[in-house]
Amino acid sequence: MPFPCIKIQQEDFDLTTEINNLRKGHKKIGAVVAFVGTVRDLNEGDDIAVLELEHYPNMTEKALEDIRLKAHDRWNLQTSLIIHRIGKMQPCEQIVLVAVTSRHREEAFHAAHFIMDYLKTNAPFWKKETFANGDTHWVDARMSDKDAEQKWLSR
Amino acid sequence: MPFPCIKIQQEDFDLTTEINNLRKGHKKIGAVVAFVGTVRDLNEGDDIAVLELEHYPNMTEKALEDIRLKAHDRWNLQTSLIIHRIGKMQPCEQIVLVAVTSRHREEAFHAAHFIMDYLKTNAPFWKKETFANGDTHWVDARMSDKDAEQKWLSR
Amino acid sequence: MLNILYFASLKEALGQAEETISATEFSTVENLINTLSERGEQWAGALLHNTNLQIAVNHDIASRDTPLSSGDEIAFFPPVTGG
Amino acid sequence: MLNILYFASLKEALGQAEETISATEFSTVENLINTLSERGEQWAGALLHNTNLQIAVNHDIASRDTPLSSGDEIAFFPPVTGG
Repeated sequence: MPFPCIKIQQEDFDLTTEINNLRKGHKKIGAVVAFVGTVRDLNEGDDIAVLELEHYPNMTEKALEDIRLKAHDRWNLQTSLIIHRIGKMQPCEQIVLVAVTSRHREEAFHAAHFIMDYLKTNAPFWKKETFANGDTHWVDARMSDKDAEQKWLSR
Repeated sequence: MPFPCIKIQQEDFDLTTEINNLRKGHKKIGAVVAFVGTVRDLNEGDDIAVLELEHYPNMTEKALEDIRLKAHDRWNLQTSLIIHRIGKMQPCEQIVLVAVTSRHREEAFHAAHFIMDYLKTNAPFWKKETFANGDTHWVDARMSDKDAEQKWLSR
Repeated sequence: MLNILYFASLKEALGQAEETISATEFSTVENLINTLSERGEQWAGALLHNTNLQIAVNHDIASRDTPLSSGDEIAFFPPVTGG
Repeated sequence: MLNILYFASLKEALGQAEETISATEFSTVENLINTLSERGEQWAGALLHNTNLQIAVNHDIASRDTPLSSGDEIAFFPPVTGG
């Protein structure tokens, strides 16, 4: 593929542009599934002012590429793309994009879901919230994310 | 919701614009799943020159709204949108958009998949292909689409 | 009075998109199909003997035993292929 | 020589993002954790007694019994929360 399939960046992304690039030149694509994760402005009832994303440079790219290739091994896909933002973000901003293309919809739905579930538990990103009153705290990992990953093992 | 959740239209749609509208004013959204169906240029090995979408006006809107509400009954969603184009389209053009927002990703993935599976078997649209040599034929329904719908009954 | 619509390959096979039938003696869709199918082989093949026939009455998916009333809109069409 | 990285809450708790250890007597991650944890309670709590501790060796997820060689990059961090 002539464009990077993994992007770690501070700047926001444009959905139409990214999906058009992902589809370009691939005439067998019939289905595109895109997941966008956004910053909720409420977590456990407190107003979030800023969300900061820390990551582990170099390992992040490797972990995401491993997940992406696992998805391509498991399903018959055309192309795929993972964009994850780092740094500071405001409520309602886009954090992550996972986009997958395939001939038929079943594969793209499963693969995009799979990539997100594995990203959540295997890619070295950490979220830190700053509340309106200035307090900060590191977001706790959710047990349900580990469960979501485990489910793919028995499918 | 202040914008129509079902759109039947000849003109193409812009993904970024539609998703931004769908998210606007909903601060609890953490997940967006968008499915885009596109015109493959090959079907059963023949080059497709034009795809024409016929539909049943009035019933189409009702059928799609029924499916959309079924998804909202079944999962805890924030907002959802179905756009389906009608008329003539070229290979690689976008045909359909199903977009769903929710707090967490699980619901949005399932609901978008569910809506597409039901749309495929319950919304009155018919595809007619015209090949490069001028031959036309009505696309056959796929048995796998009926199977995909049935799977939701036992989940 | 019944309003009848035909779509896609069915419309082409029957050479007709829409018609109004003034008679009101049709108690069910089955009944209407039987009468329409008397018009000839083309009609019987498209309706009576068509195991893939899809039916809607007043914009809701219906079946052969759905009851009909005057003013109803009945649509006949092949399996849908949108999306 | 080993290069050691700390991330997120662990980095804050230990007041350190990165360090290089010149000794080479560490046969496994477990071994390294034991030595670092001798620095005090803060370290023992963050590493030795931390049941949620995540470990990577040379950018791959590792465990306490992963063997170490000179030149390795070892990272310690809490469970990930991206996406």
